Amino acid sequence: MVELTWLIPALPLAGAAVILPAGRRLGARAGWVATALVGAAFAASVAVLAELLSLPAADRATVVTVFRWIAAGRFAADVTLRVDPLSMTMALVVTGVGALIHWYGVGYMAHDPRVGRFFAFFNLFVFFMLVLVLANDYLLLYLGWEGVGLCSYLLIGFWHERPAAASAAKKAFVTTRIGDAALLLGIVLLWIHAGSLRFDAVLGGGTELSTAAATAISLLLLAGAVGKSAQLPLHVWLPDAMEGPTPVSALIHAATMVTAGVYLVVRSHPIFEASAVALPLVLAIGLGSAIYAGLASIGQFDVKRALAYSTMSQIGLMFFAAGMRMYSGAMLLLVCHASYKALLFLSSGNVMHGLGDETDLRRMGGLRREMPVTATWFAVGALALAGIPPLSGFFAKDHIVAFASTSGRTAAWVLASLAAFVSAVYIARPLFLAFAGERRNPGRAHEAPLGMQIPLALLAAGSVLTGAVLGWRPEGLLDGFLRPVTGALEHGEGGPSEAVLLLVSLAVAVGGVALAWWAWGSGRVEPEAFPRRRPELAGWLAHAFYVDDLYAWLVRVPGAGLGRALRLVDDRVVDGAVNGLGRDVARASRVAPVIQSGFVRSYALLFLLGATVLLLFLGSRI
Amino acid sequence: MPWLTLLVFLPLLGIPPLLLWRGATDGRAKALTLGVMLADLAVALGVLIVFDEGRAGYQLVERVPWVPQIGLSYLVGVDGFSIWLVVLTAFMFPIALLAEWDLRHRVRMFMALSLLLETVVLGSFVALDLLLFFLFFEALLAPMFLLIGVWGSGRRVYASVKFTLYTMLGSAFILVAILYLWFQTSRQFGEGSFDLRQMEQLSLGLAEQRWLFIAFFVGLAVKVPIFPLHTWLPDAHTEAPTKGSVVLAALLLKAGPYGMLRFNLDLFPEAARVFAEEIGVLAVVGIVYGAVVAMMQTDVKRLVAYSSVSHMGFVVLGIFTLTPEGMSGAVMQMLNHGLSTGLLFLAIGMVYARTHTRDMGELGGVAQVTPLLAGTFLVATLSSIGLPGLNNFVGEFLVILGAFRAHPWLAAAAVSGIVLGAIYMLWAYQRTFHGPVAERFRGLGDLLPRELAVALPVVAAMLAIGVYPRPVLDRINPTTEGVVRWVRSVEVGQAGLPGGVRGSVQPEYRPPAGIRPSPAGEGP
Amino acid sequence: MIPTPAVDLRPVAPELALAGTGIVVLLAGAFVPRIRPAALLGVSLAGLAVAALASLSLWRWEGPLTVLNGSVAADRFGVVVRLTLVATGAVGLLLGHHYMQRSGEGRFEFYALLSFATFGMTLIAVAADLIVVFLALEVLSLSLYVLTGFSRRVGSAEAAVKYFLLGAFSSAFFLFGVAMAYGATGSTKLGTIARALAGRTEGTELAVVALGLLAVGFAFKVSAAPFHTWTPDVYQGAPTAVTAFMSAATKVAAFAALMRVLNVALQPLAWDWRPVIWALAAISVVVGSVLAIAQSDVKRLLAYSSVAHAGFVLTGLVAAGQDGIAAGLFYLVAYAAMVLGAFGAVMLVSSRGERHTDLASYAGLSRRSPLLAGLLAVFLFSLAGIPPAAGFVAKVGVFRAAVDAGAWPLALIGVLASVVAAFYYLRVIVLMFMEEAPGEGRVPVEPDPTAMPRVVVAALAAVTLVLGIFPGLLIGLLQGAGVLRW
Amino acid sequence: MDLVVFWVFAPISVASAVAMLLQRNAVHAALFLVVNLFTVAVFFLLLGAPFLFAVQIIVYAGAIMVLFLFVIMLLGVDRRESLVEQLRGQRLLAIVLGVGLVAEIATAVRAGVGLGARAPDGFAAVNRGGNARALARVLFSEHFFPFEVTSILLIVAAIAAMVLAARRTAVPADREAEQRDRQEVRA
Amino acid sequence: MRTPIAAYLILSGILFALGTVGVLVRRNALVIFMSVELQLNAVNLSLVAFSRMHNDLTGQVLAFFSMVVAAAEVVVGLAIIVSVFRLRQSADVDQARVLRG
Repeated sequence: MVELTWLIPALPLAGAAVILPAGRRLGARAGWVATALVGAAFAASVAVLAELLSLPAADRATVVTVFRWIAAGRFAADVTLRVDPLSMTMALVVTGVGALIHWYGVGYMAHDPRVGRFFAFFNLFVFFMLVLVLANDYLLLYLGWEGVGLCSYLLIGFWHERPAAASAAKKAFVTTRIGDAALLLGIVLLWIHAGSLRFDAVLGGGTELSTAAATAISLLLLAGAVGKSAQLPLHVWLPDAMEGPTPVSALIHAATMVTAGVYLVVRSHPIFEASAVALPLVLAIGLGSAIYAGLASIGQFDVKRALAYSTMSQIGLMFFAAGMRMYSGAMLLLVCHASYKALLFLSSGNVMHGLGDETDLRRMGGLRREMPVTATWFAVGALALAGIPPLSGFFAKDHIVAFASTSGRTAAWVLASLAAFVSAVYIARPLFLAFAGERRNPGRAHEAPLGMQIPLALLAAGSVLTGAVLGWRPEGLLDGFLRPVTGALEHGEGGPSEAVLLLVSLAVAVGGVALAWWAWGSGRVEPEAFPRRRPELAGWLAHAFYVDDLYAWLVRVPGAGLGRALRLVDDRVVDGAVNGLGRDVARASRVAPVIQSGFVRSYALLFLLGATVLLLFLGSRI
Repeated sequence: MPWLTLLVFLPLLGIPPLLLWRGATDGRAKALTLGVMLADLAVALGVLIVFDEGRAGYQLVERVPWVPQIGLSYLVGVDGFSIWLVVLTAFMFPIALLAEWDLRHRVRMFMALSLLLETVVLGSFVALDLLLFFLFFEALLAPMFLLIGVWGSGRRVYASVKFTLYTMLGSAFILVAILYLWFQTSRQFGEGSFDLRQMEQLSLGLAEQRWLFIAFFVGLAVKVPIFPLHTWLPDAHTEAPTKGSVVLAALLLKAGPYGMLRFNLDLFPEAARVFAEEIGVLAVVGIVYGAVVAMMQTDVKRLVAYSSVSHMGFVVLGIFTLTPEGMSGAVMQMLNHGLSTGLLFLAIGMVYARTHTRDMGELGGVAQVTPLLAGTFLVATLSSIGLPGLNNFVGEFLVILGAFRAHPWLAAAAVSGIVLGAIYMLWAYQRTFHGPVAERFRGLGDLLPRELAVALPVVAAMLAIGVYPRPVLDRINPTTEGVVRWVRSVEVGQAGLPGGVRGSVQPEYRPPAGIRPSPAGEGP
Repeated sequence: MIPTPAVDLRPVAPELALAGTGIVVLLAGAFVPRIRPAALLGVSLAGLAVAALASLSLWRWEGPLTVLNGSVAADRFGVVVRLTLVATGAVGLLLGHHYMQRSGEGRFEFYALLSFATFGMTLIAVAADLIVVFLALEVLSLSLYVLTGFSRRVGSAEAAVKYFLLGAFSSAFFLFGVAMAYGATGSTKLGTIARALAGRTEGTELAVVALGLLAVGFAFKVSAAPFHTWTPDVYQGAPTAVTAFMSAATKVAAFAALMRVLNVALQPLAWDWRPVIWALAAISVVVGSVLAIAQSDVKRLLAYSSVAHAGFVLTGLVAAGQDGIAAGLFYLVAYAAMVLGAFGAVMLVSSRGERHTDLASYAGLSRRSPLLAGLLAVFLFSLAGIPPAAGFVAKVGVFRAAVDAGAWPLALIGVLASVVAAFYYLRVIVLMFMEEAPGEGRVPVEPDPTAMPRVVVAALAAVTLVLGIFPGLLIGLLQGAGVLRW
Repeated sequence: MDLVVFWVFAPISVASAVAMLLQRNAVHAALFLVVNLFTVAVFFLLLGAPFLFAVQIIVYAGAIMVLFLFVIMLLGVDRRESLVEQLRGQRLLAIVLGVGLVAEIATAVRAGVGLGARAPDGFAAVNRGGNARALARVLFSEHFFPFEVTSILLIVAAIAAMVLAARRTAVPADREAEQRDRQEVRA
Repeated sequence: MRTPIAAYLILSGILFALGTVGVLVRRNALVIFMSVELQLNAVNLSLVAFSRMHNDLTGQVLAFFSMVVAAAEVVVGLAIIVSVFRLRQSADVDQARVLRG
């Protein structure tokens, strides 16, 4: 079965290839085709996993070469797929969650005239995501990496007649492109130093990288990861990306693509570890992003934007974990997050579906009555995220925070706890604002159809169970599975006892939810009370500390200024010189009427002048 | 079988009937021209099949003394550098013709000029005699001048004259350099010759090499174009008819870097190494500069034109990395830029045919009514911004790889072009196709079958190269490696030891018996 | 008493044929009542054909290098130049015949004068004695003065008087040069002069002055700057057909004589004359190219371009010897074809007399007369040096010769100037193909029943292209002809 | 003797040439030219060319100058020509360049011939049998071909006179065409 | 005592230069033409002087030809001047400025 690994990405690719041209004829059936193919890919992944599990842990890494891709000079890159625990974990998440979201999308997108195209792009996305995670080669990974970016672009801008969507799509692509460019450089640099881009060659310990090289490479890879995963400072595209259809936000901008950065860091951890500064930087970025995005999320009234910031915050925690070399912890959070964040997005999709595409929390409230099922799903997801035991988020987050405490980084631990607390607050807030209290905007609301609830139910189950099943303990099932790739967890010494940690963790989660309840849930306080009371702070939060605005200013003012200046230079100076030269020659020709005055005697004079000078010249040579 | 002669001159056969056949209606003239071009494409594919991919040297060489008195011969051949350009030319010409199928204005003359242009472009890619190359290179001017000037738009006259004069100005230096080289062959071998393979054997002093290198480089740089010699390009591209733009962008711009590969490296290896870094800097400046200026454009065609400045910067950068990776990448990039920018111009032509504007301020929302056209444009855009899986990526990546090996900082700076490329190209796409559709564009029709026939082959080629570039690279690589070895093998001060290093690199060629290399010490 | 010299007239048979033709035409015109011009044309062409055959027969001349007491050279150079001149003369006759018929200025003297002019030109090309050079120069000049003033227009007369006064002025200089050469060497025979000067290191002062004065005289005839000033006025004022003939033939003939004088008689002074030719070439190409830009009359424009082309031929001459001669000859042949064609096309556009020679009349010509516009475009592209027309190969040839002689800066100047020159050629093409005449100013091309001039111009276009694509056809011949021996 | 004659006639020669230039009246100028031609004829005699002496006086000073005078009268251009120079710098430059030309020639002569060099003896041998006969011997043997060429030259001159001077006055229709041409040329 | 040849030559040069100056400064076409005749005449002088110097008659022959040429030139020149005069009623060359630029 391992030899047939290529089937896993090939199936959704086939879906895209079929649906794209035939989309119009297929109509709504396109969604079923797409879902079936992703489902089949999931099945194939499971089959491969099964075979993988049958092998001894040390042999659980197989490389399948499909064909030679690029070769020139000493450089060669193949299309090779890697089957190992890490790639299979990702593949399962992608296909599994992907299949469910596809399924959901069948209902959600049913009435869109371009549903065929939607599913074609969606399938294409899954294909690229699978290429990304299954690649055994950085260049192929880059292909997937860019491919998912493309699909993200296409899907964010799916409703491209809306200028906001079109702009958001472009912004997402361009912002991540900055990271991608760095990633590409990192890959090139890696090849220069390691002579290969194959994971088995580069990461297997066969090649020694100098510390400097490793630092440079890992920083460049990190830049790529930061862009893709919307971490500080390249995060600005993610909130805007919510312009896309909600399934897109769920699949691409919550469950899978944005976690590719985490995957990259985990995958490349030998390189990061070879550098002294890379991992601490990963840690710092992760922690900073987690807190920053958490605070920003609290300021959002658009439910999807709030969720987007929360995604960023959660991924920050994953980076944080990876930065502490707790790769399995990061992966656990990734897996759990995939399911509960997808659940959250899709249930908010239900809300939008029911309210006629309403996303403003201020115009919701009390929805638990009209859409109780959805409210349940949202609550499950939110509580899972907030870290309420025994939902999955609790385990994933708790392990990470606890790990921080034992690794001797007390400050990091405190900050991580703060991040956890903030996340409890920000996720409970939309829950309460949307579902608790009274309707603030009277109007029809209806529950989503059954077809859209079943995937949610499955995701909810996942949100409840994954944590406990895969990561009951830090060295849980997932950690054990991943150990051939990530190595064993190295706990630090000291730190508070487990019980204390548990308590703190619980307190943080519950406290956060409680705070949110106090602030927004009880119905006593209006959503806008806080902005009214502390307009400045609310403004900072709502605008995510004005980072986006700063960037926009930088692009608009000095950037565009430079552009205008260069354009002017091009027109006036560079081209001006050319035209000026032409003009000067033409101007020189204006002496013609002076020389050629029509006076025959002038002609004779010129003649004599020429003759005399000529004779003088010759005379001077005698 | 004289493959290359057939290839080059087949299009000319179509001209007499076009001009003389009284019954040639516009439709028949178009059909005839298309037929001839397709036949030529078949020949080009034949050349591709006959081409031995493993060999580095010139293949399918044909040599007929032409003006033996001055050593001018009809000498043609292909190697890894030219084979794909030849195929690209034969491929793009019928496609560009199809794109102009609606032409109603002086059709027969247009068709005749197109065929002439095809011959001339093909000729300049296969010529191995410097004067023959120059002849073809200059002969481009007349048909191109008329194509832009007669069938162009807006400031077509200004653009056509500027294009012609600018190019002539550049090639002026090349001509003098070629003549100087001839002079050296006549000195050193006792018999003047324009044969590239003999000129390789010249022993030239470093100072001489430098001046000649500069002369060639300046002339070719105009054609590329390299900043700051690029300003003819936006005008010419913008005002040219679609066919003209496609031929310009896809093919004519390639003559510049092709000439650098063929002549600057081959003839002046030492000078090439001396100048490599400076040229790299120039190329990178061009990459960034072109991109930034492109961003500021409102005319979508002009924007694409500036993007060419940026992209061709990559090509030049790749060449002067003097690494096999960079050079192969550059050759790839030449081919790819031809496809992707060609497709962009084709798509813009289709947009223009419908909306009669290229101003992005007026355009917008067209994707809703013409999704296929938007898709075509998008594929071209994505290729142009170097999305892996599409053709451009392969070349760009290899160039960056090579550049990193040679000058890491240049590579880093060049990569910024990738980011900027995404910005302006996507912005152009957005402003053209996204957003609410204007009322007057609501009734636009999507691609016609003919237009699909234009777009699909190019898209297919782009995908094919992006996913499986090996057939292309395998034919390029031996040649690049040969040239890189040649350029590197020459130590400073022993440039062009007569018959020496190049001979060992490319053992297929031996100087004719009559020509005796002069002793090394005799060189100037 | 006076010994009758042994005379072998075969080497001057072409000249005799031409002179005879002129006389026959003259007699026929004077004494045959109401003779049809076409008959005169026929007679003249027949005479030219005889002259051509006679010169061809000299290709295999085995006799002495110079005949008639060293007056005339019998070499292949002469054969080639004569053939070119005779062909030019034939085209001139055909165009002129048409021109005169259309403008109503036809007179039988025209055919005679053209024959005599051709006689002078072929003679100057083979003259091996400065006396003969001078006399032939006068024959061709006097014929051309008259032909220039042949029309009854003010412009024609003014051109004639300017041409005459300046021409006489310059022939005085030329004659002074002959005198100095004689003074320096005691002979006027080119070979003798060369032998007298060979190996001499001092006492060449008079010869150098002679060189200067002769160069001035020739520079005037070939219209090299700064001795070109008559050219624009005369080319514009003369009847277009005459301009066509004059611009091509004078240049060929005068350059042929210049080549002979420089490379035979003054060959020992090559060190002195090469910089002179260098400077004349540089000034000519620059002046001709730059000044033409401001012109608004197509004949004037072509006149300035002829100055530039004189510079290009001189560029080839900088390379002394066979190489430069062959390159220069090729240039001259190509130039003759393209300039005859260009003026021929201009004449056809005028359709009658001297109308529509301003550039504005050419706007939209490709609409009104695609054939003429296309032909003119071929000539203009050729003049601009764009392949595959002959002008390109010709330019490459002279530049190659110059570079070979170490004069690469001159070649560079030439190449750059030709870029400037391209601008105004392109301007005409732009007008013809890319612009439409404003509604009222649209000048119709008058229907012209005779196809003959069109055929002639088309044939010249064909020559231009064939020479451009297969220059080897001619170059071999020219290299055989490039050896000037004495 | 020789020397004296030369120094007497040389100033006359130069003076007559200068006087010719300064005459406003074309007839007077022509007469001064005749004087100059005479002086040159004298030099011919001094230099052993009596035949040319005769030709000079008969043909040149006689026939040619008479033709000149005839035309001057015919055209009635014996009116006084304004000697005011319109072209700025023309006269100054003309004189400077003229002086320069003389200087150049003089320099060349000094270097090439030598200022003091006298004519060699033995010219009598060259003129054996009389100058005219000797000249004829050279003319009709060595230079017979150029001599024949001059006949063509004279024919051309005759044609010129026929074409240009004997031209009938332009007919009215042609006048119109001329007007048009004139305008076109101006435009 | 013979006059040095150089004296004749320099005299010839002076006359030639005077003729040249005449061409440049006079406006009457006929006088200009006379100045050209003066030039030719000056050249004849030097030809005869050279002839004497070389003891060779070629110079005289050449001078003879020169006179023939001068005669022919005069015929043509006067004919041209006459024809111009008929058109314009003036022999002032400064007025012949239709053609210029």
